[in-house]
Formats: sequence, C-alpha cells, structure tokens
Amino acid sequence: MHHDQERAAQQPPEHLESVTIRFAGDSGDGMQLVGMELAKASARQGNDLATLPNYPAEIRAPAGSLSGVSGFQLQFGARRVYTPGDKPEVLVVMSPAALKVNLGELRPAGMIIANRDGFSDRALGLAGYSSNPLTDGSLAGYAVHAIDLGTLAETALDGLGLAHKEVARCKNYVALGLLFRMYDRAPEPELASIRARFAKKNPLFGEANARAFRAGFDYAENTETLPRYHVPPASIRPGRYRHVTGNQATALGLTAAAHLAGLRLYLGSYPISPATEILHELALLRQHRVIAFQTEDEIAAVTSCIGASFGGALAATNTSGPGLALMSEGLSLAVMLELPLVVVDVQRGGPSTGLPTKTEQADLLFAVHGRHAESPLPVLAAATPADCFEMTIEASRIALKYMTPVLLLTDGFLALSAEPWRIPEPAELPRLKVSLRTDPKGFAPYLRDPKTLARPWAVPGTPGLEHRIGGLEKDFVTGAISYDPVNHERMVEVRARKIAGIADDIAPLEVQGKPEGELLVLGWGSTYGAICAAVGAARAAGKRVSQAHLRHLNPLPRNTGEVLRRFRRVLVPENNAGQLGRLLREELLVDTVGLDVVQARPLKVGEIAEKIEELLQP
Amino acid sequence: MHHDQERAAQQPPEHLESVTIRFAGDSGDGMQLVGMELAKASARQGNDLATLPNYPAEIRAPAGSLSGVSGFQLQFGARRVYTPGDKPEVLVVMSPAALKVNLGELRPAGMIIANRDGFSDRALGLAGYSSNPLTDGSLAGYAVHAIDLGTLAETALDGLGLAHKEVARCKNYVALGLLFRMYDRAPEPELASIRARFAKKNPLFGEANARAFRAGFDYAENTETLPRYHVPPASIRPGRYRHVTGNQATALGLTAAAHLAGLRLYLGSYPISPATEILHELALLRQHRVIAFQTEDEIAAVTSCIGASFGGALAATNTSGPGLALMSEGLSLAVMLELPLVVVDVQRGGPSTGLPTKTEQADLLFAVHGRHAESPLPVLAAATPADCFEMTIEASRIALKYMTPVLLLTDGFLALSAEPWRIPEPAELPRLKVSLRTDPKGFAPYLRDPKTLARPWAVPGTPGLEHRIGGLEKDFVTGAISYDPVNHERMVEVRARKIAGIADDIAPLEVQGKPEGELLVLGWGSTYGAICAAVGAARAAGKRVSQAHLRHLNPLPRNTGEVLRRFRRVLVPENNAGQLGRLLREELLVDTVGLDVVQARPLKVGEIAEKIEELLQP
Amino acid sequence: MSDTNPTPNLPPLTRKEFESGQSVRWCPGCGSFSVLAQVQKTLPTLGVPREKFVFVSGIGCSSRFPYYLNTYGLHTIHGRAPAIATGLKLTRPELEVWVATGDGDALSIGGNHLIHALRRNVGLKIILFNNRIYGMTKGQSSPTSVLGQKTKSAPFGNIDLPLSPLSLALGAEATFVARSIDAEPKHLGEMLERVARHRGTALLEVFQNCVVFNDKAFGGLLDKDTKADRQLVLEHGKPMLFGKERSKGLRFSPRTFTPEVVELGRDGITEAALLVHDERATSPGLAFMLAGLTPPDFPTPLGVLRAVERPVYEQVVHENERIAVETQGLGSLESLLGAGESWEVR
Amino acid sequence: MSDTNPTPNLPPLTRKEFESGQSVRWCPGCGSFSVLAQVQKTLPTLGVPREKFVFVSGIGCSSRFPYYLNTYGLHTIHGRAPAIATGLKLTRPELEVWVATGDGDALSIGGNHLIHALRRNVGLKIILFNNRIYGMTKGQSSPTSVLGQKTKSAPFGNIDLPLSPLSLALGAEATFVARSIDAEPKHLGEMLERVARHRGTALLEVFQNCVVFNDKAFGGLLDKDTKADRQLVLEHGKPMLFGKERSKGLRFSPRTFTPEVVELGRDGITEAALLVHDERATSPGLAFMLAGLTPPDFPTPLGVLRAVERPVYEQVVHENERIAVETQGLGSLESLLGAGESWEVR
Ligand SMILES: Cc1ncc(C[n+]2csc(CCOP(=O)(O)OP(=O)(O)O)c2C)c(N)n1
Ligand SMILES: Cc1ncc(C[n+]2csc(CCOP(=O)(O)OP(=O)(O)O)c2C)c(N)n1
Ligand code: SF4
Ligand code: SF4
Ligand SMILES: [Mg+2]
Ligand SMILES: [Mg+2]
Repeated sequence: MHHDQERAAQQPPEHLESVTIRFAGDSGDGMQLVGMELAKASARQGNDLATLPNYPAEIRAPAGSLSGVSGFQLQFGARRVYTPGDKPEVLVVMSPAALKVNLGELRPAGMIIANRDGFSDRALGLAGYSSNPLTDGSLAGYAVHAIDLGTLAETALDGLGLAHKEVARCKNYVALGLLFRMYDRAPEPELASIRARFAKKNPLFGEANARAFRAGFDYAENTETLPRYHVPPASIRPGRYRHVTGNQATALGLTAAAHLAGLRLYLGSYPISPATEILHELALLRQHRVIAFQTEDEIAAVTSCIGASFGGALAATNTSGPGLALMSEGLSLAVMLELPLVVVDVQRGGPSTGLPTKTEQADLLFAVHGRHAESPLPVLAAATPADCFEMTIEASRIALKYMTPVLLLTDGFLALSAEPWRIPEPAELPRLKVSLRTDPKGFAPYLRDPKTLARPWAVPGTPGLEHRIGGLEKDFVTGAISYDPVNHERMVEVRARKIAGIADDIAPLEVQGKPEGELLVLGWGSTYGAICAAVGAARAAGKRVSQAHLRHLNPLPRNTGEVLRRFRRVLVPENNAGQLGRLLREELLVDTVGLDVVQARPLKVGEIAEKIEELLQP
Repeated sequence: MHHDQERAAQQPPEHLESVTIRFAGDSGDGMQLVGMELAKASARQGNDLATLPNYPAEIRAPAGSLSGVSGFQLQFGARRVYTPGDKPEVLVVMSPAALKVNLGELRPAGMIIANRDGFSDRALGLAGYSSNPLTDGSLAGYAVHAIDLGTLAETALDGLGLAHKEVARCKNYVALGLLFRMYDRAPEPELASIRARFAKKNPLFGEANARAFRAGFDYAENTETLPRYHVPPASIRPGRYRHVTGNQATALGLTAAAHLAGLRLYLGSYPISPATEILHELALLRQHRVIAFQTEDEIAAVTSCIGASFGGALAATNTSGPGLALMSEGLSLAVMLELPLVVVDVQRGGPSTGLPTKTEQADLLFAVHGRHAESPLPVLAAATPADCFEMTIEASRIALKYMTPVLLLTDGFLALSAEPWRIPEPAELPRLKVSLRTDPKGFAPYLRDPKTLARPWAVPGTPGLEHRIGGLEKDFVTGAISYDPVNHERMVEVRARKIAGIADDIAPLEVQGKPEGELLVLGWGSTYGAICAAVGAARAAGKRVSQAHLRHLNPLPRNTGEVLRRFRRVLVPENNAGQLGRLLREELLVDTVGLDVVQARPLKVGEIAEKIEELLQP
Repeated sequence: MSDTNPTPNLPPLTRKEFESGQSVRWCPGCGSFSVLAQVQKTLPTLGVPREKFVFVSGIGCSSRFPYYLNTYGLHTIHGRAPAIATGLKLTRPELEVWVATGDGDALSIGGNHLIHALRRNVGLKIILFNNRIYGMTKGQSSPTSVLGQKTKSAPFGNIDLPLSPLSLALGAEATFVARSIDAEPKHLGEMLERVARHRGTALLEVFQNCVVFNDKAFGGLLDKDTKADRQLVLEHGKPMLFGKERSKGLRFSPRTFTPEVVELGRDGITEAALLVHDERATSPGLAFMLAGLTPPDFPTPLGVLRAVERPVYEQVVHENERIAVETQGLGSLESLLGAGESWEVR
Repeated sequence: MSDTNPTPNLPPLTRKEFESGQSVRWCPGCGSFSVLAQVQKTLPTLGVPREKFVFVSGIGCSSRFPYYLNTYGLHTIHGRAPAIATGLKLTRPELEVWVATGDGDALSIGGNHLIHALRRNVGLKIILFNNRIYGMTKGQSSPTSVLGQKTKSAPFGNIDLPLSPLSLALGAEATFVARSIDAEPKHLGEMLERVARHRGTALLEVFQNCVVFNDKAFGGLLDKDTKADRQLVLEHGKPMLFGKERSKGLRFSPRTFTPEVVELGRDGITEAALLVHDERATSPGLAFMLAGLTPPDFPTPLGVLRAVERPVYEQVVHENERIAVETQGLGSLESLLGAGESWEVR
C-alpha cells in the first residue's frame, strides 16, 4: 500500500468536478472557521460553491457530548454549484462525538479524516463508543485517515510560548493545511491572510495558526497518505464577488433599497432564531443612517415600523414563525393604513417553538392568509442566499410603489447558508422611485394613483397635508371613518385589486427547458438549488423535464396557470406538507404532485432526482 | 276614507303569512325593548320568528343625531322564519333621524308609523330635513300613520305624578300597544308582564308603562286608522322555548358542555365587540363553577386557557378578528401541546379594526391557515343563533375527545340576532366522556389512543404521572424534546392525521332537496337562514335547486367532494370575498360560483334568490 | 417639546386652526371634551408649526382623540400606540409626537409598550384618559377600576387590585409623571403645557369622567364641599398643604417610612414639619410615595409628581449616528456594496 | 404555598425524587445550575407531595428549568408563563404553581403579564433568572442590560436604561419581592423557602451568571475583597448595616427624600440613625427605595425587600364561588337550561 501511495503522489492530482466536505467537532473546535477558509480559497481559485454551517441546539453543550457537535458543510466545483451538497464525500471530525453524529450522512465508501488525538477513552465514552471506531474495524467501508492533529500542532508550535490550551486550539488550522494540500491550493495566500487576521489582536496567535496550517500542509505533502485532487475553476460570470449568507444578503438588500429610494432605513426587530443576524448586521450600519432598534417584542417591532413608515422611512422588520404570528394584528393595520413596510420571515421548523434552529418552508399559507378578514398583501420568497439581496430590494420596490406591507419569506437554510455573490454595480440596481406628497392641492389621503392604485404618502411635517387615518374602515377617497356598507365593499375590492394588480408588474414565470411536456418541477424559496441540481442532472441524462421557480407567491405571476397547464404533471418539492400545492389549487384550480419533506432540513438533490425518475416512469 | 276604515275595522283581521317590522329611534327611545316584547308575544302566540337589533357605532351620540339612531328588526310568521327579514314592511320611527336613516330599507309601499310629536323643527333640523316629510308629500309612496305618541302618553299618564321626562320615556309602550292591537295580540298578558317587570324596582313605572301600553292599544282600537292583521301560529316542534341570541347560546353551550363533561368551565376573555356578551353572561354563572376571568389581553386569554386546560378544566375563550390574530401564537402552542380548548371567534368587519360592530364571515381562511408552520386544528361554524348552543357543545366534544384546540366561528349577526330556542332535555345532549389519566403504568405523555390519536390527559396533582412538555418538537411517544428529523416528520404527519380523522366522527353533509342536479346552494355559518329562505322559496316555485350547509369546515365532512360533484353548479353565498370557494378548491379541487357580499351586513334572501334565478337561466 | 427651533416668523396659530372640523362623537357630557378643549388651547401657544404635531392613539373612546385635531393623526390598534409612536419619533425626532390612550389601552393590553417607552425615555407626550372603565366596549372593568366596582364583566364587583398608572410609570423609570382632572380645566391646561415642554417621555394621567358607564367616579374629588380636603395640589418647592383653610399637610416618618396627614397647629405641628414638594428629586421615592396615596386615608395628589432630565432616547440615537457619519463618512450604496472581503472573477 | 394540608403520613421526600433525570443542557458553568440545586433542595422540605408542583416557564435558557425537575412542567412560549400559570392556578388553587423566567422573557416580551399577575396577587412563585442578556439567542441586550454594555444587538453599547425588575414589580403593587444571587447558595435557598411560603405572587430576582455571553456581570458583588461593601443583606427588623466591619449603614433623609450611605462612628452617627428594615411595611416606599439602589453609589440589596399580606386572587375567586353555590345552590345542567323566561309550545 505504501508503494501505491507513493505512486499516487507522483501522479498529478486527480481531477474532480465537485466535492462535498463536512467538518465536525465541538463548538470550540473552530470547524466553521476552517470550513469558511477553505470556501474562500476555493472561491479565489475560481470554483463555484455553497456552504452551510450546522450549529448545535444547545448554546454550549458539555465538551465532547453528542449534543455539542457543530458542523460545517461545503461543496465546491468546477461547474455551477447549487447546494452545499446532499451527503458529504469527505468527513473531517475532531472527536468521537463528531464522528458518531455525522457518520450516517457520509456517502458509502466516503473518506474520513479523523483527529486521532481526540479519540481518548474519555472522549469515546462521552460519545457512547465502547471501543475506538478508528481501530476496531467498524469503519471498514470507508477510507479512514486517522491523523494526530493535536500532536502535529504541539510539535509545530513548540517554543512559541503558548499555553497548552492555546496550542490545542490551533489544531483546526492543521486540518485546514491538510485540506489545502489535498485540494491543491496554494498555501501562501492563506498564510498571509492568517497573519493579517491576527495582526491587531495578537500577532503571536497569527504566527501560531500559520505554523499549524503549515504543519498540516507539510504533513500531507510529506506523508503522501492523503490523495490529491484538483477541482478546476468553474465558468463564472466575471465580476467582484463576496460571500454572503442569506441573512447578510437580506441586511444588505434592505440597506441598499433605502439608498436606492433615498430614504432612511428603520428596522424594528426582536431577536429570534434564525433571523437575528439581520438585526446584528444592521446595528453596525449607523453611518448608513440605518436605525436598527431592538424592540420589546414582535408586536412592537411591526407596529413601530408602522410609525416609522407613517413618518416616511423605509421600515422593515425580521422575524420567524412565532414572531410572525404576533405580528398578524399589526400587519392587518398596515394593510388598512396602506403604508409601505417589509417583513422578512426567516422560516423555521414548527409549529410553536418547534425546531427553532432548523429550516422549514411551512409559513407559506400563513403568510398568504394569516390575517383576520380580507387583508391581502404581497408575498415573496428568496431562492438562494444571494437572492435574498435581490428579493429584499424587490419587496421594498413593491412596498413603496404600491403603498403596502410586503412579506418576504426566507428560511433557516438560506439564512445561514453562504454562496459567492457577485457584487452588483449600483447602476444595475433598480431605482426605487419614491415621491412623497407635498402638494395640498387636490390632496386626499386615499385618492389613489389610477394605475398602481397606491394612495399618496403624505408624511407628518408637510404643511397643509395634515390628516388623520386609522384602522377603522374608511371612506374611499377621504380616508375618514366610514360605516357605509357599499363603501366597505368598494374598499375591500380595491385593496384586493391593488395587490392582485402587482401581477402585471413582476417577471412572468420562466421555464428552464422545454416550455411544455411531460413534467415540470416547480419550486419556491430555498428549494431552488436542490431542484436546479436534480433537474440539471436529469436533463443531462436526457430526461424530458423542465423547471420553474416562483419568487412571487402572491400574486402569482400572470402566466403561472398557463405554464402549469402546459405540462402533463407538475412536481412541487417543498419543505412542508404541501402548501404551495394547496395554494396553486386555490388560486388556479390546477393539481400538482407533491414531494413534501417535513424533516426540518433542506431538500436533497437525490430525493428530487428520485421523484423525477419515478414520475417519468411510464 | 273614514268610511272605508270603519268597514275595515269591522272586517276580521287580514291573514298574513309573515311580516317584518323595524323599530327605530334614539338610543334612549327603548326601541329594542318594544321590539323584543312584540317578539315574545308573537312567540307566545305560536309564531316562528327572528330578531336583530342594530346599535349605533357611537356609544351615545347626541340625541336626535343620525349617528345616534338605533333599531330593532323582527320577522314573525305562520311558517318557519329563517331570518329577521330583508327589507321591512313596517317601519316604526320615533324621530326624523330614525326615519331618514331607515327609509331606504323600507319596502316600496310599506307602512310607516311615525311618532308625530318627535318631528319638531329642532329634530327635523338635526336630521337634516328642511321640511317635514310627514306633511310635505315626500312619503307619498308609503302608507304613513303619523301618531302623537308623546301626547297619548301624556294624556294617559296624567295625574300619576311623573316628571315630564319620565312620561316621555313611556311613549315606546304606546307604540307597543298600537302594534299589539294591529297584530291581533291579547293585551292582558303584556299588561301583567309590564307590571311584573317593574314590581320590584318601581311599581309606579310599571303602572305608567302599563297605562301607556293600554293607551296605544285603545288608540288603535278606537281610531281604526290602522289596519289589523292576524299571523296564525306556525307549526313548531312542541317543547319549552326561550329566546336566545347567538352570544347567549354560546355562553349556555359552553356551560352545558362543562356540565356534560363533568369539568369546570374556565373562560379567559378580553372584551371585544361583538363577542363581549359571552363574557358578561358567563360572569353571572358562578354557582355553575364557571370561572370567567377578564385577562389583560387576548394573548393572556388564550394562554391562560392553556394553563387551565393543562390543569384539567374545559377551557374556552371568545374574541373577534383582531383578538384572534393575537391568539395565533398561543394556539400554535396548544396544537403542539395537544390540549383541549375552545376558541369562539365572533367575526366582524375587517381588516384591522374595520367595522367593529358589524358582521362579516371573513376569518375562515385565517381560522384554517392562521398559524405558523404545519399547525392544523378543527374549525367549526354555527348556522343560527340557537345553533351556537349546539356547535359550542360539538366544539367541546371534539376538543376533549381529540385533545386539540378547536376554533368555532360565529359572527356579529349571530351574536346579536335572537330566535326561539327549544330547550333541550339534558338527556338529548351528548355525553362528553372525559377520562383523565390516572394510571402510571405504561403512561407516556404522547402515547396515543390508537383510534382517535388523542394523547392522554394527565393533569397535575395525579401521583406518578409527573411529566414535562412544551412547545419544542417532541418525541413521538415520550414527549421529550426531540430534534430528530424523522421524528419531526412523523409528528407533523400524526398531528395532521388526527385532525383529518375527525371527518369520520362528524355528520356527513346532508342535502336538502334532490341529491344531485343542476344547482346546489352551499353555505356555511350565518348565511343559513337567508339561504333556507331563498332556496325554500325557489323550490316552492318549482325550481330545481338543492341546499347544503357546512358546520364543519376543517375537516370537511367526508362526503363533501362527492356531494358537490353531483351538481352541475354549486353556488356559495358568503359574507366575504369568496373564502369558502377558495377552501373548497384547495381541499377538493372543485370549482364553485360565489355570491360574495362584503358589506358587513347579513346576506339578504333576495340577493340569493336573484342569484339562483340567474344561475338557473338556461 | 424637542429643541427644534420653531419657525420664527410664522403668524401665531390659533385654537381654531387645531380643530379638525370632524364632529366629535363622544357622549354628551363625556370628560374627554374638556381634554380636547385644553389641548386645542395649548398647542397653538407652543410656537410649533401645526404640521409638526402628530397624535397617535390606540383603541377606545379616548383613542378617537386624534380625529378631532387638525394635525397629523394615527388611530391605530389596541394598546400599541406607544410602540407606534416610538417608531415615528426615532425616525423623525423633530416631530412633536403625542399619544392619546385610555386606562385599558395603556395599562391592560398595552402595559408593556408603555413601560418600555418610559424606561427608554423616548420623547413622547402621553395623555392617559383614566375613566376607570372600558367605555368603548360598554362597561367592563379596566386595570384602574376600583375594588368592588360593579361592571359588566364583574357583575358582583371587581376583585382585581387597581394599578396606579403613575406608580407603575415610576417603577418603569419614568422621568415625568403628572396628574390632572377633566373638570379642572385650568390645572389641566397647565399640566398639558408642562407635558409639552418636557424632554423625554411625559406621562399625564387625566381623571376623566365617563358619564355613561362610570359616572362620577371622581365625584369626591370635585365636590365643592370636600374638594379642598380631597385634592392635594402639588407645587414644586412648596410644602404639601391642603384642606379648606390649607390647615392640613402631609408629613413623612422616615422610621416607619410612611406618610401621614397632619393638622397644622395641632400637637405643635408647623409647616416646617411638612414634606416639601420636589418634582426634580433625583430619586423617584417622593413621587412614588405620592403616586401611592389613595382615598379615603389620603388626599389625591394632582400636579407634576416628577420631572427630571435624563438622556432622551432618540437624541442619543441620532447623536450616535452623527458621530458614526462623522468618523466613517456618510454611507453610500457604493460603500455598502464594496465593504467586506471580496475577490475578482475574470 | 397555598394553605392546603400536606398529606400527613407521607414519607418525607428527598432531593433525588425531584431530579427528572434528563441531562441538563446549560453551558458548563452557567449560574442556573445553582438555582436548580437549591430548588431541588427546597421542594422536598415543604411538606407538599411532588405531584402538586407545577413549573411553568417561557422561552430562554432559564426557561428550560422545568425539564430538570421531576414535577409537572410546562415549557411554553416567550413571555407568557405568568398568564399560563394564572389560568392554571385559578382553576386549580391547590397546586403549587411556580414560574421560571428570564430577564427577557419576563420583562421584555412578557412584561405585561408579569405586572398583571402581581397586581392581582395570584398565588404564583416566580423565579426571574436575571443574567442581563439574552442567552438563548446568543447575546442580545435584555431590558436589564446595563448602559454601555456591548451586545450583539448593541455593538456600540446599550443605550436603553435598564429596568429594575423589583422597582417595576413594586410599581405594579407586588406583595412579595426579593433578590438573591446564584453564587450565594445558602442565601438563595433561604429566599426560595420564603418564596414558597408566601401567599400571593412572590417574585424572586436571581442574579445569574451567563458564562458565555455576559460573564461576571455580577462579579463585583461576589469578589471576596469587596463583597461586604457591595452587598446589603436585608434582615427584617434589623438596621441596614453592611461593609467588612459592618461599619457602614444606610440612612434616609426625609427632607430630600433620598437614601445616603454613612460610616458608623463618623460625625457621631450611630446605629440608631440608620434605616431599620421592615419587609412588612404597609406602604411599599421603603422597598421601592431599596429596589432603586444601584452601584457604584450604593450597595446592592439582597434579601426580602417586601413581604405583605393581601387577599390572594384565586382564593377570592373560589370563596365567591363557594358563597354563590351556598346561596343559589350548585348549578346543574337542568338549572342552567331551565333559567330565564320561557314558554311552552304544544
Ligand atoms: C385587540 C383588541 N382587543 C379588544 C378590542 C376591543 N376594545 C376596544 S376599546 C377597548 C377598551 C377601551 O378601554 P379604554 O382604553 O379604557 O378606553 P375608553 O373607551 O374607556 O376611553 C377594547 C377592549 C380591540 N379593539 N382590539
Ligand atoms: C415570540 C418569540 N420571539 C422571540 C423568540 C426568541 N427567543 C428565544 S429565548 C429569547 C430571549 C431569552 O432571554 P431571557 O429571557 O433573558 O432568557 P435567557 O436565555 O437569558 O435565560 C428570545 C428572544 C421566541 N422564542 N419567541
Ligand atoms: S362611553 Fe364614556 S368615555 Fe366613552 S364617550 Fe361615552 S362618556 Fe365618554
Ligand atoms: S448561554 Fe448563558 S444563560 Fe444560557 S445556558 Fe449558557 S451560560 Fe447559561
Ligand atoms: Mg377607559
Ligand atoms: Mg437573560
């Protein structure tokens, strides 16, 4: 075997189209960081990629416990990469607990890189192993590389004067070094960036981590026990790129929208997983005149937005299911007042508190119907982490143009998952024209724009436009309280028509592949990546299947019914119990086939592929 | 003319099948009382009937103002009476404002009985009349009877020693006397009941009102200017009857359900129109061991119910749209905890504060879909005021049997409208079998009954059953926190299946008329009366139209799809923008024709009749 | 009032200009009319252009208030006015943001927003119409209904101990709390002016008569004969005297930590023994003691119980923003998009 | 503790029997462990059978508390525990209903339910884990975060004035408020026992260290060297003394209405000049003054600030019910249906 390896080492690295790697360890093991560094290096070398961290449900479970394992998954490739990958091909584990929790997900015959030092008797016991899986033969079906990362770190850092605990913390960089060599990445830029990162805080740590990284790299190079791969650059649209998670892209999108509209951004927000980072991000942007205000609860979050919107700000709030529930009454007021406001619902597993750190897409029907009485508002959904940027701007555009609250659905998967995002030129972005009413002549608070049906936005401080509006039904023109039955019917009708009319102002549903035929896979939200990958593969294999993705759920694009009816069957994969299917029946009276996964985890490419296969069976 | 009248008087009273009368006046004029007294007398004489008061939107608008007019409508008949009537045939008005507000609703050529004394210049001015309609000929198309009710009262009460203001307050009894004579009712029982009513408080007022009543009766008898009618008794199921409004029937139903289940009733409630009377009624029932607790808000109302339910009470709350919105998060917790609880939503005009005193049926989709994530619960709706009693018991039955929160929809129309209700014998009512778990052997908090899928109800205080549950996803059996993906899917599925399975435990949808054919009119909730009347009339006229009414909206009766598909067209009249139509598409993929009235007032028999006509046109 | 400069050469406004012209729909005799009149009288005197006023309210009879003022107005949902007003004031600190609310609106469903506005010291002027009842929904108990009060929801008498809005506010770190009564228009007008001039959250409780559902709830305070004995009208720096001949006073025993009503002259008690009102005391203790005084043992304090300065929330927010802009430069779309680690794909 | 009779001939319970066996998932070193230990120690001593205890909580790290006790437990939704517990206690007054809640849970989203439970005096025992941070959501500001504290939601420092939970509670008419700290287990245990024995709503604030997101927030109070100077341990009927040699004390000036720290012996000050703690004072003034004392000017009071008797809500409800049943007879289905005006149709 030694001989073989030697030969392998002399051979050029094997070319790979893509690879999925999962890192796992204790919360303190720094696996997220290593994963992200590898992701960045891959991006710099031109790969496309997607990442997804996996945090334990507990804040900081006892070291070595199964419940404390955290992870990070990464797929990069020489072609378009749509998801962080189904099952990883490579599993890097720092401890027995990390192995135990993740082994089930590893592909058959996959590779395990294990930190052998971490497999102490105590650690094995904590993970519930009675014998060491690295040596007891139970991993026979896998390619196991047991490496003493801790020892490597110790050796490399000897003499630096670091405490034992500090040295141990560097072992993640040893792992990173290993992987750099394994995936044929130049070590120098990383070394420089490590040193730069710690330059201010503590250059000694920079040096230590750099040495650890180098030790890992050299170990892989010297021992040659690890295979070497090369993943060539993907063809990617030229431009400047950065990594964004969905939550970051949402925060950026909101701020960008405010800039584009020339308004101040106000975020009223109450912390809730997995939406909170949007608040964290925006709290940092004071120089952009962003006011990110932590309210006492979600009711105050949404209602303070109504106040800010009445005052002429671009108002937004972010939350997840339980918080959205609390916002229901306030949103109904916003519908009645016809004030612009953007609500981002980062969906998570439910009902109730549910699985608060996990992803789900089950708030769709709640978003559409979740207010008392006839209370329509536009519902949008982002398809990818980067798309959160675009859809946030789109939500703001609709809110401001139509004077309406808008609900944007993202989810826990999008929130945390990251992908390279081509930074748009400001000129590429839509102008969000806002004209605050200033002319008292002919002003009436509910006198609508004949085309958009939007009412004028007349903000306090404007002389001569003093007016009073509220949550009671109001006169069709003046906005004064009206109990008149026929006026009420007119108002209900016009509020509905205004929202329905937005269908003329959004992109029609586009079909990838043949515009008609046997099977259309129709998705919405974060299933986009998995569907693209599955349909792409099926079509590459000659299957007759098309794809379309909804980013506007209410109203639906005008041509949705027409598109759907052109296919014999429509498959709707969803992270819920079939809610888009229901919505389509309700709206369009068309039936679809559901692929409903309610496991509070993203859909897998494989499950969709299988279902496509099944449906194409004659 | 005098001659003719004399002859008319000697003739026996004209037979009428039914009549609709509206009383209108200032809030202080006592029109509700007069209307109710006439209703009771009609009931005692064997008529069927229905009533509906109409309160002004303001608490107490200035006397004589248009906004201060309040009213009361009553239909009684010799046949089944389904509604308080579309347009009244007789309008009794105490003031010009009352005339102005109500004239538009009066049938062409209808009768006006006006309190001539009330048409002073000042009163005319307040109502915005520039000349007196009683004399200026503008009422030429109507049969106007202008009578000095005030003067009649004064004369009758002369010498009783009452202040002028007190005398004036008796004129409503003069009007009542008039109507008693007009509709051929014996005055004696009423005289006795008037005296009895005031016996305790102030017998002098009893005497005064009795004299006023007598004066009105005698006036009609002596002057003979008013026509005389006789409405023969209807054929009504024998038994003991009382009048109930929907809100009263709801309060009674909840208390009866608690008796039937052998549990304590707990109502956690926050006042909101038009639901508040349920709290008022239950606050009076302490000797029934009812705890009616006014909470600080609707969130506390529903969550305190969860506490009471965990403790083993029959817990209920009542509210209207805005309050239901605030309960959304709590209801989702109740779904997760699988605890029984009844929520009565007395729907009103919306969105937001909307038309808070008016009726609407627009919370249906909110009831079905109004919680985040997959959070199913049964939704029921009452069809008539008295049906609120039955459906409240049905809601309690389902809640207790299936360990689930249940939403019962009524509305502002049902809430205030009254009809005679046959008091059931206790033995006619269902037993609501409740067995609290006491045996620790084999106990697990989520180990379900294999048939109902209900989990056991193990209440604090039971030795050996100590357990801890919450809003996080839980293990399929033990109820312990579980983040396991497959367990989550199983739980979502079983929660859905439990609710869906209730379809096997409810009455199938029954069709009145032919079981298949051209047209089915399908209703839900308070449209029942109007639909019955319209369909009844159409069928009496030989039209081929059938009728069915949904009292269970989620799940729908098993045979709903089948029933609907047996008709070429299904007409769904609703007090909203077509929500049942949407629900039927979503659930059954069947299309219906809507008759959507969104005027925050009950549907009229006439509108439904017209639509039936239109749809039966070849 | 925020310290924006009133537009200097505007013609002085009149009361008329603050009338919205909408017919007022309270019951004849409702105490709210008096509050409306005093607000309409006070606003024009503040030197602030009309369009800078915004009145935000919740739901209830009292919350109809904004409709009757020709300013900007927002009649919102039950209990949320302080939260809505906070969003407005944070983004538009130059506006004069008033809140009209009822005892149910502010203290029952809306209690949480109220205490958070107070602790943050957002520049809101809150008028709390306390009629000790739910007027709009026709007569249920409110959190200020007194023990034993019969209401539609408590037909056998209320058993919930009433909150004192002012005690609660002080417990929530309020910088300004005051109390007045509808039937004393002059006092009410003075209090409104004080509210207008306070920087930070100002809470004014107005005892307001609901003629329909809780008539004469404050009758004892107003009765010609007993009023002097029942009202303790507070004046900053003055000893706490009351009674027809101003012969009674309030004394405080630090040993028992309880207030006590004393008769001047009796047992050699002189004015010097009495508490002297200090609305500006740093510690809220005195104000809290006053807020807790209830009949029949004590007179009812009217006036400003507390008025202290503390950083005003929205001013701190905007000052921080100013500094951020000054040090980092005003953010632009370009700087936003260009921030963070990035790389070029060619 | 309600005045139900403990089942007399039950074998005494042990701490072990109150352990649920579920592995505790707080971060190693979290202050909540200490509270759990003291609760598990206290419960068996109360003479109440285990099945009568119910722990209700909201959402947050602290709200996981019920899972670790082998009693009935309900882990509910954010902020609503006092409302849920109220519904339970009203219908089942014989149960011992405890509430475990955090500073965010109780004071931010749940503030309103808390104040209403307190003013009604429902028999709930509320343990408020105050770590001055949102632990569960990983480090945002809470309503007790101190000014300037850097958190994830206030990266440049918190600008919201913190609430004192005890001041707020006193403003809401609380009958029992006390404070303890995780790191003083003996004191904590004593306070828990006091809570258990109070009739009415008992609020215990526990300063609880969050090692991960707000470590050593109460460090100053615990530091061996300074602790005696920083803690003011209250004892009923005792003068308010503190400091290493118990040479410092708290005095109160009724003129300025402010407390003052004095050195015994200096300027002739003796113990007689000091405030004497009276937890049973009818007026909440003393307790309110104590609740407002904050470092660095004052020591931090620990102990029972207030413990007074007032009718207990659910007892009044049930007493009224008893009277109604006694006077009107116990309602039955027959009497329910038969009530009201009716007529016969034949
Ligand atoms: C969410 C919600 N719950 C309940 C109501 C019904 N409601 C309207 S006003 C009111 C009480 C108002 O009392 P208060 O604030 O004292 O005002 P008042 O009418 O006495 O001035 C209630 C409960 C509502 N509009 N919204
Ligand atoms: C309605 C709702 N909003 C927000 C959240 C998210 N959330 C969970 S715990 C928490 C804060 C907890 O803070 P605290 O009460 O201080 O408890 P700690 O974790 O510090 O013990 C928040 C905001 C939620 N679960 N539900
Ligand atoms: S009900 Fe009471 S508070 Fe409301 S308007 Fe009438 S008098 Fe005023
Ligand atoms: S995050 Fe803080 S409060 Fe939560 S368990 Fe960890 S140490 Fe305790
Ligand atoms: Mg009120
Ligand atoms: Mg906390």
